[in-house]
Amino acid sequence: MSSVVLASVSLENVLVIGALLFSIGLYVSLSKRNAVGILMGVELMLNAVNVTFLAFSRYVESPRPLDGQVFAMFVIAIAAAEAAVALALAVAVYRHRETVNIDEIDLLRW
Amino acid sequence: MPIKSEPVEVNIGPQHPSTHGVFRMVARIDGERVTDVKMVVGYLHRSMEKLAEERTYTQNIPFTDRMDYLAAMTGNLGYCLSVEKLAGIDVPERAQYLRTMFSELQRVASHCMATGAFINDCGAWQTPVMYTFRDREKVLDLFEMTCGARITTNYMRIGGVAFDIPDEFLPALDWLVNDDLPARFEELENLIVGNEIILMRSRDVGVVTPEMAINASLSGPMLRSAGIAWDIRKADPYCVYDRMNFEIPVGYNGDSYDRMVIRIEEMKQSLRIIRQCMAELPDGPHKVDVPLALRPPAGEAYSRVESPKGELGFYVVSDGGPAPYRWHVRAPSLINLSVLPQMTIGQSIADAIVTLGSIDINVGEVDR
Amino acid sequence: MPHPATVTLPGTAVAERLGAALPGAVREAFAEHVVLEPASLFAAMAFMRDDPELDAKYLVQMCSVDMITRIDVVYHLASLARNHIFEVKVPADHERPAVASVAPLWIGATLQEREVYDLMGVAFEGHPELTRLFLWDKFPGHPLRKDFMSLPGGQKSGLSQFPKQAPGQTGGEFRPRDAGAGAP
Amino acid sequence: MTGALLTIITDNWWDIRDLSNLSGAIRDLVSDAGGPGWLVYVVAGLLGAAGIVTFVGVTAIINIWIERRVVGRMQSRLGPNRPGPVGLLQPLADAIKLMQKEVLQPKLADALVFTAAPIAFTVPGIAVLAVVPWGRNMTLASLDAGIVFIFAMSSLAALAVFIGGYGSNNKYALFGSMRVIAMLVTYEIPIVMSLLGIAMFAGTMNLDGIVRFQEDHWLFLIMLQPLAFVIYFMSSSAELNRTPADLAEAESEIAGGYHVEYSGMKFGLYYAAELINCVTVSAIIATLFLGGWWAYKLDEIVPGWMIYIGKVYAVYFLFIWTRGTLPRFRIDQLLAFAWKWMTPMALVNVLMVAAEVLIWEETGWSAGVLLPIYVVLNNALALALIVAWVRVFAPRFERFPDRPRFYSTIDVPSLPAVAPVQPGTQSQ
Amino acid sequence: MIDDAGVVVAFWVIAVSTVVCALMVAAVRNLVHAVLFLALTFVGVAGIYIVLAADFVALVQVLIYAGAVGVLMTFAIMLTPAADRRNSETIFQAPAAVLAGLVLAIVTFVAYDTEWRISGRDAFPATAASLGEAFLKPYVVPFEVVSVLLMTAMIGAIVLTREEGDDV
Repeated sequence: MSSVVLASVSLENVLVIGALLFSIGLYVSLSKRNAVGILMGVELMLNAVNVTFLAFSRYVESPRPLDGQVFAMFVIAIAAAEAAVALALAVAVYRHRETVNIDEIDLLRW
Repeated sequence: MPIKSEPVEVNIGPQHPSTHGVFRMVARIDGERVTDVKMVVGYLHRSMEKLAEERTYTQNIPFTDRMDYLAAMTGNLGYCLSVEKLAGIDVPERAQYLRTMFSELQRVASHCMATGAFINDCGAWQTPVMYTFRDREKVLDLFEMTCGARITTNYMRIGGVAFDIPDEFLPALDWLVNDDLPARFEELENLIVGNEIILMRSRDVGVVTPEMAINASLSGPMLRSAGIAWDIRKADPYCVYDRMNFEIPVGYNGDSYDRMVIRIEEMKQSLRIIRQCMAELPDGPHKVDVPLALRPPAGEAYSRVESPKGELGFYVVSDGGPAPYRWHVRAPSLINLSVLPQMTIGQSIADAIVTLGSIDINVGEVDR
Repeated sequence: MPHPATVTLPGTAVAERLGAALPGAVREAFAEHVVLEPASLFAAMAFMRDDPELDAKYLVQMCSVDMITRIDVVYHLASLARNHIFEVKVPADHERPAVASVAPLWIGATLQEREVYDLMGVAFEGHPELTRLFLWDKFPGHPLRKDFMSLPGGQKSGLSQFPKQAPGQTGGEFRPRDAGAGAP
Repeated sequence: MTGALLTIITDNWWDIRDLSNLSGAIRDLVSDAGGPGWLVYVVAGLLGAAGIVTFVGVTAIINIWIERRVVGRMQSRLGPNRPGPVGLLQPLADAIKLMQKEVLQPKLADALVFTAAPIAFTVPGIAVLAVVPWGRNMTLASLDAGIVFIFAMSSLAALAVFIGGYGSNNKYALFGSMRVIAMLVTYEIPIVMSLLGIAMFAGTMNLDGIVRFQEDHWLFLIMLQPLAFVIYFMSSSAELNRTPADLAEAESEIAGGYHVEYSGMKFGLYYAAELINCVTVSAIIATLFLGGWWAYKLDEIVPGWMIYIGKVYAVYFLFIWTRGTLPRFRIDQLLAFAWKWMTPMALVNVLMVAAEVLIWEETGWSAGVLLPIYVVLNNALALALIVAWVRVFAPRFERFPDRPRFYSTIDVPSLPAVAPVQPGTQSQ
Repeated sequence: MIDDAGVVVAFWVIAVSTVVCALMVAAVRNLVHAVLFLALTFVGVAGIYIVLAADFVALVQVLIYAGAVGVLMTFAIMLTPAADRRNSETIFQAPAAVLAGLVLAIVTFVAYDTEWRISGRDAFPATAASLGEAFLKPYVVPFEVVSVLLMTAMIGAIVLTREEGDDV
């Protein structure tokens, strides 16, 4: 098993995983037609950011290493609030337009 | 802009645990609210009224057991009374007392079943049903002691009762009526009627106004719960009811809770009647013999009896032949159902089930 | 104190009360029941229900009887306040029976009229939803009619297939055939 | 090698209460045998998990029997007594029957979700038991945020129920699962609030720490926090959708709830999962409120885990008791009850606890003096709160409202004739 | 540097499965399946947090993301029955993929290029207590602001989806 190369998990490895998650999230949020799909992308991106925060708090030298985790907690809280409002928006739009496909929601006024 | 949720059509029955038999209610619900109710009956239709035209008057008696199979005694009694009225037969004293006693015992058994099933619909999973069924078993054992059958008793004959009561019947009945059942009813009342959740689930559920009750020709506990003091045993006394002093319980606002409380009170009044009957039970023949192929004079007769479900009437038309020309039964369960849509529309689906349980229908009687 | 027993109003009393208000509504009056003209059925029923004297607010029961030449629709009406009951009959044609519906007057009548339509075939005009109550929609014919069994291909009914009298004997006592001692 | 093994279990075989921390003991064993470090955690984890899963499996079987016998006894009937000496083999018979039953799957149900649902429903229930202290050092994973782990696992159940309801593509199932999710989400708040009080008093969220707090201060936390116990018990019985809140599979209403389409062993898993969740909640209540494996002087004599399992079954009896007697709430009554009664009471409880802990920290009096005062204070306050709340807010229900009137003769008021209202046009 | 073999294996297993689940969210056709895979991703990410010695944050992640946001998404889908449930893409699919690839490339290059000041310390001990301290001592203002934000978000969501008829 190529354990020699991967004998240890370095900061770069975790950052790559974070970047991967972020790019998938970006792709999903940009390419999905359904509003809920876009929200999923946004959630993935936020998770990726959290992973990088915690990686830095674990690896990087700093006077207060726990700040990374505090930030991650704030990100989680805000993401939950944002998801709630966004989904409420989607439902409100659905109620007027009978659809949540963003292609069809282009009028500024209805 | 209301949330456009398309109404869902839900089938309650015919194989549904809480519809007391093969009765199907098609409810259109929007979320929890019931918006439309359609009743589908006929799964148990045996066309007894057609069959009765082919059999002699005595052969028709077993039909009356199988109509309201939870109150066979009152079914037999109603039919025998109408034929006796048609043929002008008068029944010996002892038979009349026995008939009164057994129809009151049948009322206790039927109301036990109704109360237990109603609480079960409210959700108390099986516990109160077991208690009420245990009491009902004792009454059925007494039936078995006298006429050999527990449910389809076939006990009454035209002109009296089939068998006289065995010697050990009265002591057993005395124990049941004086020592055992009053305590059981007390227990039932405390366990259930004072229960907060039952109060919450059945207050103001399935409300019937007095005017609507009369207009929809409801009868029995349904009518009395709406606040109308009407009972055939008092209004049109048959057998020896005019010699009994008892009271009829009447509710206030016609909701499921009142119906349940009335049924429990009626059971207590039935015990009172049975005690008086036992005290005044005369000796003498239990039956006047009537020719097997009785040929009543041509004509018609309508007589009615207060069965546990309501006013059970028999309209018999005779053309002088051995078999009735036309034999129609006024089924209280069917007529009490005519007001179900008015009671359930606008309420939640859970309340519709509770309302149906409180009406206490018997599908054998609805479909005949 | 004397228990009140339900008084059965004689047909004549009802007919006279009804005749005064709606002349021509009553076809004839018998001791037990009164026969109404089918045409003025709804008006008569409405009057009987709202009349303070008759006060027939409670429709006890309704059914139909097949009288071979006609089909009688029988109503039992009662007043709970006055504790009296009386019977009303309406004749209808035997082949295509049609009678005005009283469902708009009493809710209780809705299901009972559907039953009469289902089993006897009496069409009730004005009934909110006249469909079969017990049988399925495509059931051929109406079972409670006396001629139901004589449908093409229908079996003979039970008792009526035995001769009412032994051959060659008219009325009087039945004389058993001489069995001839032990003849096979 | 075997010598080392024996040191884990003390000389007298029955007394395994000295089984020190599971992974610690095994680490010595494995390190003696010269294994790599990480292997220790894997082995300890597997052993612990195996122990807990067998406990869960055995309890699920026994509970089926206990529940049916006890509820039978309450209904003055016998309960299962045919198979086995006193019906003991009945759960086995049920299990075998369920196993050999064919597992039906509706044609339009999507397979992935349909099979994932029962598993997703069972796993969180069992996972919580990993955090629970069975004996003095017998905790599989003594997370220092144990209580948050319990919340996390119970919130996963909401998603699992939805998967079940949506997967089986059945109107009743979806209806049932929507009701359950509404209930779970509503009742999560009172649960979190009530356990907050416990964490504040004990000063730690680690379940071991909480038990040690109760041991040091010589009292059960139920005495300090009666209100939290009442709230937690009621909201967890709603969370487990047991009577009086078994809305989901309210047979008399929508027959079957979210597991209506399941049959065979999948339904068996749902049925077992409900029992396991119930045992898990009982275990949590036993640990947090009734002092886990510690019972005054008793745990010197009797092994800790025996006391603990006894307490778990005592709490489990409470759940059976409510299931046996209480009728069911309607969904809107249930949710109103949660918002209008449970959450405010939980908030008041948290404020009370915060004040008391603050006084305890600031004044520095010894616990021996302060805690008895708190016990009396809390109980009195809880009682007062409940009575006041019921008196003020609960709708007016006297015990026997308006007894029916009694007439000796018929008396019918002459009422106006009412024009019959056709259905559908009624009071909308 | 985490060099304990067991943890490394654990990390790679969890990381790969999380990325696969995230890919499934993009690829799977049915929207409800997408939400379920999203929930799985959240749990996977919680696993990564544990490897990075942030156990309290992992538990909160499971509680809030997998528990609440997952259910929120399913409710949103259920409340929009008529909308199409296909997880279909818009015309920006290709440019989105290119952009995502670009971002990935840049971040990985930066990650490997800069030399981070890696500290040699070991994993944190239990973090719950110290996190609590952090929230109430240095970060008390943001903590209060977030609670206000959550309140406004809740009220906003309710106002948006409330109908006239509802009796709140």
